[in-house]
Parts: sequence; C-alpha cells; structure tokens
Amino acid sequence: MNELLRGVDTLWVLIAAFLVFFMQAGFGMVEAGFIRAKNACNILTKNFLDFCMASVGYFVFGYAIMFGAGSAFMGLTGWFLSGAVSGASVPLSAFWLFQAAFCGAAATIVAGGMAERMKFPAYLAYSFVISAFIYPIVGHWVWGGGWLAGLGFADFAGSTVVHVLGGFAALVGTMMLGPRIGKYCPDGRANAIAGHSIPLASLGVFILWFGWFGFNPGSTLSVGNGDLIARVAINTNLAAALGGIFAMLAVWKFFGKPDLSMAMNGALAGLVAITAPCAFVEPWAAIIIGAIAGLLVVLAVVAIDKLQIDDPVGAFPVHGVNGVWGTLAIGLFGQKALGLSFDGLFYGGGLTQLGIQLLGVGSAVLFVAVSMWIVFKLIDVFIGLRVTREEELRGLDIGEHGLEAYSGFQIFTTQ
Amino acid sequence: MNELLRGVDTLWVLIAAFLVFFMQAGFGMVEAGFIRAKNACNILTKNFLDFCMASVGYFVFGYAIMFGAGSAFMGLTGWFLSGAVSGASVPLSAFWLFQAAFCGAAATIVAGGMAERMKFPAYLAYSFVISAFIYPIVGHWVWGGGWLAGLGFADFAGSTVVHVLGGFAALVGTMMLGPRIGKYCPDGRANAIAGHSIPLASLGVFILWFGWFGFNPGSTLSVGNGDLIARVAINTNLAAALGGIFAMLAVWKFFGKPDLSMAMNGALAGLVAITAPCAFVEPWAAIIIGAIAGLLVVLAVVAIDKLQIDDPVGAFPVHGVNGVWGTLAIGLFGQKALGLSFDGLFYGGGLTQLGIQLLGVGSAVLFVAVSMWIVFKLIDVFIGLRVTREEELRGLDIGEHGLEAYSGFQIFTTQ
Amino acid sequence: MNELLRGVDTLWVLIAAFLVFFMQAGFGMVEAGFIRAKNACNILTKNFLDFCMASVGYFVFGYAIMFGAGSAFMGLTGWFLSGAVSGASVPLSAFWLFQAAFCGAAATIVAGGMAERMKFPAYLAYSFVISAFIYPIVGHWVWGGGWLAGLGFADFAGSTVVHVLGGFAALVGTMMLGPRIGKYCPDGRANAIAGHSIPLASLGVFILWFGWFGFNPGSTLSVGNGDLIARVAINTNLAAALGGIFAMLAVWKFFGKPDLSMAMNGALAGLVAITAPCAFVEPWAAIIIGAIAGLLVVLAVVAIDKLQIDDPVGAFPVHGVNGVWGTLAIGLFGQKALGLSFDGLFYGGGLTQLGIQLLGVGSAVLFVAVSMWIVFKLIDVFIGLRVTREEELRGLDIGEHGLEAYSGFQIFTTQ
Amino acid sequence: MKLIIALIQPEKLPDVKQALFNAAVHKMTVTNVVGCGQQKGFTETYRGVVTEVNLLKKVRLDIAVNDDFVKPTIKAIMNGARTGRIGDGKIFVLPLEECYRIRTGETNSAAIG
Amino acid sequence: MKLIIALIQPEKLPDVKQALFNAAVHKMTVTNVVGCGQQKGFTETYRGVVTEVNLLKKVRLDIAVNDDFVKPTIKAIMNGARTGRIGDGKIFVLPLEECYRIRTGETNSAAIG
Amino acid sequence: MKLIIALIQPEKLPDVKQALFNAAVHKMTVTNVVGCGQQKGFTETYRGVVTEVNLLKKVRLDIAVNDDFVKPTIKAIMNGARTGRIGDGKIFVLPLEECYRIRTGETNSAAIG
Ligand SMILES: Nc1ncnc2c1ncn2[C@@H]1O[C@H](COP(=O)(O)OP(=O)(O)O)[C@@H](O)[C@H]1O
Ligand SMILES: Nc1ncnc2c1ncn2[C@@H]1O[C@H](COP(=O)(O)OP(=O)(O)O)[C@@H](O)[C@H]1O
Ligand SMILES: Nc1ncnc2c1ncn2[C@@H]1O[C@H](COP(=O)(O)OP(=O)(O)O)[C@@H](O)[C@H]1O
Repeated sequence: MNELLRGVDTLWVLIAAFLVFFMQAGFGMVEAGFIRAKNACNILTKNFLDFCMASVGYFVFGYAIMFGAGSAFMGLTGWFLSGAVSGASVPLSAFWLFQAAFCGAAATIVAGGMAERMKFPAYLAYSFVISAFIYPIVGHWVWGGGWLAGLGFADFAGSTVVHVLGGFAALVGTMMLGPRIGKYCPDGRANAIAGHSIPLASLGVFILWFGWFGFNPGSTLSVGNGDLIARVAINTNLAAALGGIFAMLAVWKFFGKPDLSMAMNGALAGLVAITAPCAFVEPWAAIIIGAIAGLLVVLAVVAIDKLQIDDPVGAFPVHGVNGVWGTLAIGLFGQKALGLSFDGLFYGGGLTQLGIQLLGVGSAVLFVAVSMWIVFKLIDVFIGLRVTREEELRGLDIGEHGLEAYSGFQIFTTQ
Repeated sequence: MNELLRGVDTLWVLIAAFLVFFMQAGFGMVEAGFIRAKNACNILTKNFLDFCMASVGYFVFGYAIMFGAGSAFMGLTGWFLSGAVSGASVPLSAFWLFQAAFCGAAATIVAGGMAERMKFPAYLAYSFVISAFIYPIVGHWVWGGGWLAGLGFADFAGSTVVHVLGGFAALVGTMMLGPRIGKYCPDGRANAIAGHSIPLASLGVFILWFGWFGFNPGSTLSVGNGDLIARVAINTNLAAALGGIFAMLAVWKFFGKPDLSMAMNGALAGLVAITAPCAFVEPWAAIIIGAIAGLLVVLAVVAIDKLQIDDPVGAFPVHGVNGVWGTLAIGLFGQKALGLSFDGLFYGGGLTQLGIQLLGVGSAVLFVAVSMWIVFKLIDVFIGLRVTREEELRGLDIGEHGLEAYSGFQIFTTQ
Repeated sequence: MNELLRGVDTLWVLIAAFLVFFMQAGFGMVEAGFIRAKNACNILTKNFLDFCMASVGYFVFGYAIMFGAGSAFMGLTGWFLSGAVSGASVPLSAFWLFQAAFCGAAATIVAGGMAERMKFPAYLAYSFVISAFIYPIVGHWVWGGGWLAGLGFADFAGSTVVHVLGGFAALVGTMMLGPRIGKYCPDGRANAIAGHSIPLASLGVFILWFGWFGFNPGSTLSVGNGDLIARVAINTNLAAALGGIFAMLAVWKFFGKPDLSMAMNGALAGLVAITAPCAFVEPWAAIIIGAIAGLLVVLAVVAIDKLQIDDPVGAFPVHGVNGVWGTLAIGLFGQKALGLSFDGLFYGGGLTQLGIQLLGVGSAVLFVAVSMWIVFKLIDVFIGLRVTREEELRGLDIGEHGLEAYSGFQIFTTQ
Repeated sequence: MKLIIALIQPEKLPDVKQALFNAAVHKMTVTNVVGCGQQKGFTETYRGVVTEVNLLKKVRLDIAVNDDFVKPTIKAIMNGARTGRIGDGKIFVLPLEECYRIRTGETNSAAIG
Repeated sequence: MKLIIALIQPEKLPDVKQALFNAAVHKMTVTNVVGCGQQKGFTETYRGVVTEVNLLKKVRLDIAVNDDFVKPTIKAIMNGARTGRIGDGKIFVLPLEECYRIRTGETNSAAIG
Repeated sequence: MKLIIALIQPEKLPDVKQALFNAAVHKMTVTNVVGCGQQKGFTETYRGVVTEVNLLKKVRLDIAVNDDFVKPTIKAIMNGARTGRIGDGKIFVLPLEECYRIRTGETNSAAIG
C-alpha cells in the first residue's frame, strides 16, 4: 500500500515534470513567433540550449544550493546529487527532474526580453550562471527551508521563485542591452516591430497553458485524495481565461482592435499571477486575480515602451509584473483554511500575510536585480553582450549560427 | 484506500482534461492551416478566445444547466458552481474542468466552417451563447440525467453532444454566411482555395489525435481495473487509423492523387465517429466504424461543395456527418455486455437501440439547427455576421485585428 | 487492491502510449523542417500514413509475430489479436497500443533518410512490410521471448529494436535511392541543402524529447514504487541534454558556428543512445553516454556525407549509429544490481555482457540490412523507388499529391 | 512593343485580371512588392504600439504588348484598379525592343501574345 | 547596353544557370513571380475540388549586358530553358541607358559585368 | 522620365531609404530578389557541410523619376548603399516613356512624383 502510494505520487510528479519540460517548447515558439524571422534560429538555439545547460548546472550545483542542508541563505550539500535527499515523498530522481524543469523555465524567460541583439556565447554563460546559482539561491529561501520559508512566505508554484526571477533578470538585461535598432525614432516615438509568425506564437501559448497544468497542480508533489490538485487545476484555468479576456478587452478599448498577441500575453499573465496563490484561493478569487493580470500586462507593456525599454516578447510585463502581483495576491485572497499561515486581507487576516509577501517578493527583486546586474556586466566585459550593428541588421541567424530559419522563403529582413 | 482511489481517479480525470484542453491547440492549427494566411490571426483569435469565453460561460451558467437539478430539458441549480455537485467520484473542480474543456471543443468547431469571412465580435457573441446555453442543454439531455439519458440513449464521449452539436451549428452558420468570394464561379464550378500551411494543419491533426486519448478514454471518469480505459483507447486509435487510410484511398481513387488534407480529415472523421461507441464495441467494429467514417467524410466534402456550401476546413463533414454516423453505429455494433441498454443490430438486439440512437441524434440536430439559426439571425441583425467585401479581400487579420500573421513574408493574398 | 494496482499500471502504460504516439508529430515536424518546402507535404503524408499503416499491420500480423507463442525466431499465434495475450500485467489493449506506437516510430524513421525523392506508393508498401513483419521479428527476438532474450541480451526501451532497425533500414534505402539532385558536385564536394523551417524542426525535437518520457519510462510497463520510472526518466533527460551540448560544441569547434540543427540532432542522439541502458545505469553514466552520442552524431553526419550517402535529416547518424552505441553502452556501464544479467565492463563484469550486446546488435543489423535490401529491391522492381528527375526538381508535393505545403507563399524551389 | 508595369493594390488583382481578360489581354507576370507612395499605410496596433507602416504591400504586373494594345491595356488596368482613393497605384510604360518565345523561338510581335 | 528579362520554369533554373555560366554570363538577378501564359496550369485536387491554377509559379531573370553579349545570353537561356512544351517561357529585351557599380562608382560597360 | 533600378544589400535598405528621403525622393517600389554578382556569398555550415551560397539575397528598388531627378537619386542610392565591399550592388537606368496615376488619371511628369 505504501509502495503504491509512493508509486502513484511518483507517477504524478513525473508526468507533471514532463509537462513542465514541454513548456520549453512553448517558450521557444512564443519567443520565436514574436520576433523577426531573421533571428528565429538564434532564439530557438538559446531556448534549446538553456534547458540543456540548466540540466547540467542544476545537476552539478543547483540542487545542492537549493535543497541541500546549509544556511538560511543557501544549501551546501548534495553536489552532483551525491548524498542529496528528495524534498518530497517521491524518489530523488523524480523530484530533481521536476525541479530541474522549473529551473529551465526560469532561465528561458530572459531569452525573450533580450532577443534579436544578444550574443550567443554571452547567453550561454548567463544561462549557466542563473540555473546553477541565482535561481537555486532564491529557491532555497522559499522552498529549500531558507529564511523566507521560515517567515511563512507563501509561493505555491513559483510566481516569485520562477517568474519574478526570470522577469526581473530580463528587465535588467534588456535595459543594459538597449533597444533594437529602429525600435525608437529619434523623436522618441516607438515603432512596432511585428513578430514573424503569430501562428507559431499562438501554438506556443497553448503549449504553455497545457504545460502549466503540470507546473501548478504538479507542485502539490502528491496526489492525496485529489482535492488539492483539482483546486489548483481549476484556478489555473480560470485565471488564464480571464487574463486572456481582459487583456483583449483592454487593448481593444485603448487601441481600437482586439490584438491576439496581447490577448495571448494576457493569458500568460493570468497563469503567472495564479502560480503563487493557486492552492490558497477559491475559484472566484482566481477569476479576479486573472482579470487584473490581464489588465496589468497591457498597462505594463505600454509603460515600458514609454520608458524606451525594448522587450520584444513582453518578458517583463508578463513574468516580472504579474509575478509580483500573484505573490501579493496571496496576501489579499489567501485563506488559512487552505493551508496558509494567516488569512489574507479580504478574509479578515489583516496585513500580516500581505506584509510577508511584500517582504519576500521585494527581497527577491532586490537580489535578482543586483546579482544579475553584476553577472551581465561581467559578461559584457569578458564576452560582450551585444552583436554588431551590421549583424543585427542582417539577422543573428546568419551571423551567429550560419543558418537561416526559413531557407528558400522570400522574406523582407529590413524595411 | 478510498482516499487513494479517489486520488487516482482525480489524477486520471485531470490528465484527460489537460489533453482535451490541448485539443484547442489542435483545432487552432488545423483551422489556421487550412485557410489563407491573410485570415490566420483571425481564426486563431477566435479559437483562443472561445476557450476563454467557454471557461467563463460554462462556469457561470453552463455547468448549472448541464448537471444541475432541474427538468428533463435543463438543469437549474449550481450557478457559478455554488452549490453544484460533481457528476463523478472526483472533486467538483476536476469534473468541471474536464467538462469545460469539452464545452470549449464544441464551441471551436464552428470557427472553422465560418472561417475567412465572419466578424470577430459576432463570433465572440456566438461563442458565449453556445457554451453557456446551447451546449449545456443538449449535454443535460444526454449526460445530465435529462430525457435522452432516461430513454437509454448512449453517447459515451460525445459524438452527439459535442460533435453533432458543433458540426450542425457550423452548417447553419456557414449557410447563413454564404460562400467566400471567389469560391464558386458564376457557372457553379467550385475553385479550390488552398490552405496556407499544410504542415501546421498536420501538426494540428496529430495534436487532436493525441488529445482524443483524453477525450474518449477520459470519459470513463475513473480508472477502475484498467480494462475499460484500455478498450476505449485501442478503439479510438484503430478508428482514427482506418479513417485516415480509407479517406486517402477514396480521394486517390476519385481524384487521382492521395491528398494529405483529406487523409487527415479522414482520421478526424474516424475519431469523431468512434467517440460515441468507443466503450461499447470491440476493436474489429472500431475498424469498420473508422473505415466508413473515412469514406463518409470524402463523400460529404464533395456533396456540400456541390450544394455550394463553403466550409473551408470541413467542419460539417468531419463533425456533423460523422457525429451522426458514430451515434448510430452504437445501434449496429454496440453490446449489452459492454454496458449498453440493448444489444446492437449485429448482435441480435434488433432495432431498439438503433431507434433510440436515431431519436436522440435527430432531436439534437433539430434543436441545434433551430436554436443556432435563431442565434445567428439575431447576431446578424444586431452585430452583423459578415465582414465587407473589401475587408474579405484584404484579409481579416488587418481588418479585424490590425495584425499580420507572417510579417515580413512575401505572400500572395489574392490570385 | 489488485484491481487498483492493475488500474494504475494500465493508466501509466496508456499515458506512455499516448506520449509515444505523439512522437509521431515530432518525427513529422523534424523531418519536414529539415527538408525543402516543396517536399513537405510528401514527407508529412508518409509520416501520417505510416502510423495508420502500422496500426493496421501491427494489429493484423505484427503483434502475433512479436509476442505470440512460436519459435525463437518469431511468434505465430494471436493474428488479429484474437487469442493474443498481454505481455505485461495490464490489459492486452493497453499493451498493444503501447507496442503499436513503438512500431509506428520504427517505421517513420526511414521516411527522413529517403526524403525528397522516394515515391509515395513505394513508401506505403515499405511501411506496411516493416511494421507487419520486419520490426515484429526483431522485436520477438528481444522482447517476445526469442533467442536474444534467452541469451541475456538487454535493450530496455529499444535502442536496437526500434532505432537500429529504423536507422539501418534508412541507410539501406538511402543508398539504394542515391543522393538528391544537386547534393554532390561532379568533383565530389557536397552542397548543403538547407531545411525549410528550423522552427518547425525545433518544435519537433521538443515533441520528441517530451514523447521520449513515455518511450523510456513507459517501458517499465508498471509503476511499482516509483524508483525505476524515476531513474529511467532522469537518465533520459540527462543524456538528451548532454547530447545537445556536446553536438553543439563539436560542430562549433569543427565548423566555426554553433549550428542549431546539429545540436538538436545531438539531443536526439543522446535520447536514442540512452534508450537501451536507461534502466540499468546511474545518472553519471547517462551523462557520459549522452555526451558521447552528441560527438558520434556529428562525426557520423560528416562521415556519411564523405561517402556521398545523402541522408537529409540524419536518420542513420541519429538512430543507426547511436542505437548501436546505446546498445553497447549497456555492456560498459550496466549494473547487475539494476537488473542486468551481468555487470558491465566498468563494474568489473568483464566482457560477457558487452559480448552479448555486440552479438545482439550485430544480428539485428545483419537481419535488417539483408531483409530491407530485399524489400526495397522488390519495391523498386514492382513499383519503382524513385520519382523522375522532373518531379524531383518541381517537388514531390505537386507531383505525388497535387498539393502545396505553403500556398500563396513566395518560395524558391530551385537555386 | 512596350512593357507595361502596373503597381496596384493586392485586393484589386481579381478585378484587374477580369478587366484585362475582357480586353483580350491574357498574358502577364505578377510579382509581390512593397511600395511607398502617397498612401500613408494602415495603422497597426501590434502589442500596444501604434505605427504607420510605410512600405505597403502592392502587386506588380508586367505585361508585354504590341503597340496597338498599349491603350486598351492601360484602360483596362485603370478600370480594374481605380477606387479613387490614395494607394490606387501607378502605371509605367517602357520601350521593348525584342521578344522571344522560348518554346518555338518565334520573335517579337509573333512571340508576345 | 540591354536589360534582358527572361521568364522561365522554376525547375529549369539550374539548367539555365549552367548554360549562362558556359556562355560566360555570371551576373544576374532572380525574382520569384507568378504568370499567366499559354500554359494552363497543373491540376490540383485539393480536398476534392479539381481546379486549374492559372497563375503559375515562374522564375524571372534580369540580366544587364553589353550589346555584344545580347545574342549569346539569349541563346544560352533558350538552350537551358527549352523543353518544347507550353510554359517554357519568354525573353524580353529592353534598352538600358546607364549602369553604375555602387562599390566603385564605375559606369556603363565597365560596371555591367 | 527614367526608371531607376537599384540592387542593394538588404541590410542597407534603411540607410538608402533615409538618403532618398533626404534627396526628396519619396516614392519607390521594393522587391525581394536573389542575385549573383562578384560577391561570393557567405559560408553556411548547415549540418557540417560548408557551402558557398551563390544566389544571395538582395533588395531591388524601382524608382520612376523625372529627368532632373535622375542624378540626385543615383547619388542618394550610392551614398546610402556603399560600404566599399563587394556585394554593394548595381544601379541601372532605363528610359521610361509614359507614366499614369491610376487614382486621378494624371500622366507623365505630373503623375510620377
Ligand atoms: N515614382 C515611383 N517609382 C516607383 N514606384 C512608384 C512610384 N510612385 C508610386 N509607386 C508605386 O505605386 C504604389 C502606389 O502608389 P500610390 O500611393 O497610389 O501613389 P499615388 O497616390 O501617387 O498614385 C506605391 O506603393 C509604389 O509601389
Ligand atoms: N506578354 C507577356 N507579358 C508578360 N509576361 C508574359 C507575357 N507572355 C508570357 N509571359 C510570362 O511568361 C510565362 C510563360 O509563358 P508561356 O505560358 O510559356 O507562354 P508561351 O507558351 O506563349 O511561351 C508566363 O507565365 C508569364 O509569366
Ligand atoms: N549584369 C547584371 N545583371 C543583372 N543583375 C546584376 C548584374 N550585375 C550585378 N547584378 C545584381 O547586383 C547584385 C550585386 O552585385 P555585386 O556582387 O555587388 O557586383 P559588383 O561587385 O560587380 O558590384 C548581384 O547580386 C545581382 O543581383
């Protein structure tokens, strides 16, 4: 019986891990679809290799830092998984695979924000560092028994650990890189640089939504009597749907037309936002959280464009902004009855949980911003972050990889 | 032990729900691939948002109508899921998610038939109405304890509830819209308007086939000792394979070349047809059902083209015609020993079950045709169903969404 | 309890079967993406129909030959599954579906190697023969209680049964067909014929990797306490990641740029190589096996190009070469403690297991090479293997299927 | 002989083809181009950025005709393509010195039609 | 100087390039076009509808040459592209007044080759 | 009137457009082409095969101008497109006999700009 229980839990964690792995394809298609054809191979190579690098980095260093015994800041045992112990009632291998897929997701978020101008070797270096060190440290704080866990900070499936981390790393990197050539006119107006394949991007969004059913429900790490995984699943779905609808309505109202690319970002925003609270809230709260996420992503896209921060796929608005929103939403809608330390504001729990959430997400932002600023600066000095103007105009596919994404097709690479 | 049993069943229902959700991506890719590039964003937006709308509509109204207590015609309790009860031995949230994904599938079938000329706001209105009201009513009849359930009407996974509904709604809508500009010559000859991406469509068919393994086997709603889910799975696969082969052979024989787009429609036809009988028949029957479905889809495509009904992706031939065929097939090949009320015709049960099936599918067709005719008429009057000639020629992507599917690519939009 | 156990195992085997089925989409996208647009429909039709044909062939003949009672060479009972028994503690239907999906995978590997010039009817004939007869015979030797099973030959999930078979069949076919027009200059230099859609290929690789989580872990055919499926899953992932990284490094070093298409082939190579040993080795061994696979695939691609064997997608380097490597790796890294007959060379078991592995893979190669040579020769005589020069230049999509992959797009079909 | 080059709106191609057909002009070559003219471009709102696309999609027709066909051809194009709105397009006429039909080796007037 | 425009079948491009190479013509510009001519088009049977596609894919070559190269160039194209079947294509010759090489600023005969 | 055809590197299009704009040339038609010239092509290493791609991507500009605009237009293109490296491209000038604006029916000099 215990064998079977463990078997069923392992099955669930593994299936969830497979789904989270598959999100990598979703990220790849969304990011590639939203940029120009001449850089599509480049982003796909980054996306593909950062998962490979994350697998290695998280095997050698990451898991030990995140789940090893150590200080409140980071773990220090279990390098190369040797001597490491599982963080759940499933075999270490299964737990590791699930966590490694998360780590890969965090790493790949950044590729989108820095797309169309970042050097490939620089990206490889970045992706190893984030998955071997930066992500595991924040992960340790929250899920590895670190100081935030001790305070009662709640982040069920990683709005902070994965998305705030990825989103803010993308923001730092994007600002350091500067905008793509031709994105802003001398007079400050922004030009739209349209994505080359909305169908690919749309497929990617569906894959991500699909994979998120592993990301959030899988974070239960156990099947139990089914109640928890079912609640997490319904919340995940509702927040995504409402995010999509509200982002579409917002863009329709503000810009006159229902833009699919924004509606899709809205669904992703809803998914990011529900990631932290999915276990601790009721469906009606998921609906509100998703709807607000849909609005937030539109506002954030417009805002960073005003600031001339050129984020081609919306990595920061989706993951950064809504990662913060989702983390804070726990302090508003969360319930003690559903496993939280304190009731949220709207359940009469006052500001305690909200305060803890704010502290947690604030610390994560600070740590990521500072550490990634240093990492990118170092990479810039030793490898160089940005390709040459000529290479950027021709496209990184030829320059960095000697390969075209769509050989034989007639495509305008500059206009 | 009971906890574990419930946990395992929940796991299964959720995984099946995820797979059914993923079919949305399949529908999107098939529909987009089979139409012209200039309307690809439009159909993807429809496809994307109808799932979002279905999530909301089915949450607020749909579930209550379908599974609430009420009359033989419709349920009336459990609005907003409050006070609703689960229709299976799994948590309400899990059961709802599975059912909501079905609802989304029914809604999205219509997009394909009415593609390349239907206004976007009209589509949004339609998709809310079908998922909040029309689909749940038919669903109530069959699965919610309504009058057809009482008669012993059998539709295991929804040939009637989902596919006949979607297929006939598409037929009504398509006829009301009229054909695309340039589809029929003044002398009545039809022109082929080729799809813009067969690879995308082919990916979509694989995703649908994959998702159907959630759709049909998942409709067991419980794992049991594995026998039933295994039987459903093998039948699903065999019918799809035979549908593909026979559609290819038919088109090869009649038109000289093995056309992939038709072979793929054949596989979908096989899947639609086996959806109702999958639990009640033996594999050899699944083979015959699938093969006939493959032939039927080819004949139906040719027939509706003769009638100048312009259904760009074959929504009616695939879902409507084969939904009827599958429902009736139960009356021929079904077995009492496998859970049916009466043995089918070929098992010596006479015409009883066949008669019930005919009554059931006939009523559904009637109800859908009438109600959707009214719905589309009202939409036509208040919103307008069809875009202008100019917009149709330029493409709905620019007109409705201000977005191109393949920015930078050289594409002929008219010929 | 026993019911539940059987139910859970069936659930697992079915989910794994669905994932393996989905690999068909992955193969389709990889193969289509790596060839020219003018032949994309053709390869997709082959890919689509060989799964359909495999479903039929494996139902009628294949299963009986592979798992029926009979001699050490082949089984002879259970035609049409009637009287057949399941090879695992799950229902026959579930076991069959899992095995049929494997059979489809073996068949489809060949399409890639022979792409862009093989006649469609010839391919249909080939795919029926391989899935009804050739694959089941080798399968019987290893998994159906045949002579290799008796010797203690180990191939956990099919490096030999599936990949060596597919890879060497592709090699034989490719050599018999000769290179594509324009691939080799009169002076012997090779021209690169670039694939038409790297994004599609890259999606395909992700789908394959995802599906492999069904292929390898699913081959446990039972959940147990989770340990085995978790070990298989982590090994699968690590080998793929390392294969990707090392292929990229190799191609970067030898040819100056990190070519995505090669890195992706490297990941596939790692997956193929770990398929046989995944249950019998530790993660560190999986890392080494994957890394070597990544190097091997690059060397093999270069080598067969030198020999003027024109394999457009690398079917032989990926599946043939690394199928052999993976099978042999058991003799090096395998452990008795993990279920092998003898310890591998590096665990002090001497050369026994390695010898058995060599014998097994050698026999499979021999059998496949000879039998497929005969099959292709017969097809060549009776149907003709290769299309005309004119059709090859125009593309097989128009010639064989009367269909374009990307209607409306401006594409150069010759250069 | 002249070579007539016309740049028209893509959505007018069916109408122009019909008009040319009515004028007994059956041979032509069609190319996808993008162009700048007086037309300012539609407004895209991709991801919240309002842009004016200034290279707009056009279709280019190349029609080689004998001298007596120049007028009717131009008239047909005008009729088919005109909406009266900016963006309707342009027609250019170039001198054409020789013409060959590859299949038969015929030349000039005999080859052109 | 002349500008030679040839419209050929896409699948003949390798042969034409070879023939031009043999005639020492190494410079050219190639464009994807679709065209109507005497050729009726292949029959598509997409989803059970038999259609004749009337705008067929062609390849357009633009080759600027000095006057003494006109004849050999035309002959080479003819040789490479001719199959004797409808659809083989057309060649047009236009007067060319000036030619510049952007890199060096050379003009006319010096710039053309 | 003349028809100016320029073949330039795709990545120089923004610069050439800017230069033309500065020279008050606002109208043009842009086509995607591939070309052979003195440039040998970048080296691709697709899947371990080193190739020299000999049909390279270029952008073709067609600009119809009145005679007094010919010189400034050519100069602007030269300025925008020149890098001094092989592959910079070519400019051809053809005589243009007539020009029509479809919208208004205006002709020649009045129609061209
Ligand atoms: N002088 C020119 N040279 C080359 N192409 C031109 C010229 N003028 C117009 N065109 C082409 O014709 C198209 C239509 O021009 P349009 O905006 O209708 O100009 P107008 O309003 O002056 O008729 C442009 O997009 C461009 O492709
Ligand atoms: N008068 C013309 N003007 C422009 N293009 C032409 C003309 N005649 C032929 N073409 C082009 O040449 C291509 C080949 O013509 P084709 O069908 O071979 O004609 P023919 O049989 O008269 O030689 C056509 O598809 C078209 O693109
Ligand atoms: N004689 C010609 N006829 C047609 N196109 C030409 C000719 N010469 C050059 N081109 C076009 O110009 C492009 C650039 O040529 P390029 O390699 O820069 O030549 P060069 O070095 O002689 O200036 C070529 O790719 C081709 O498209």
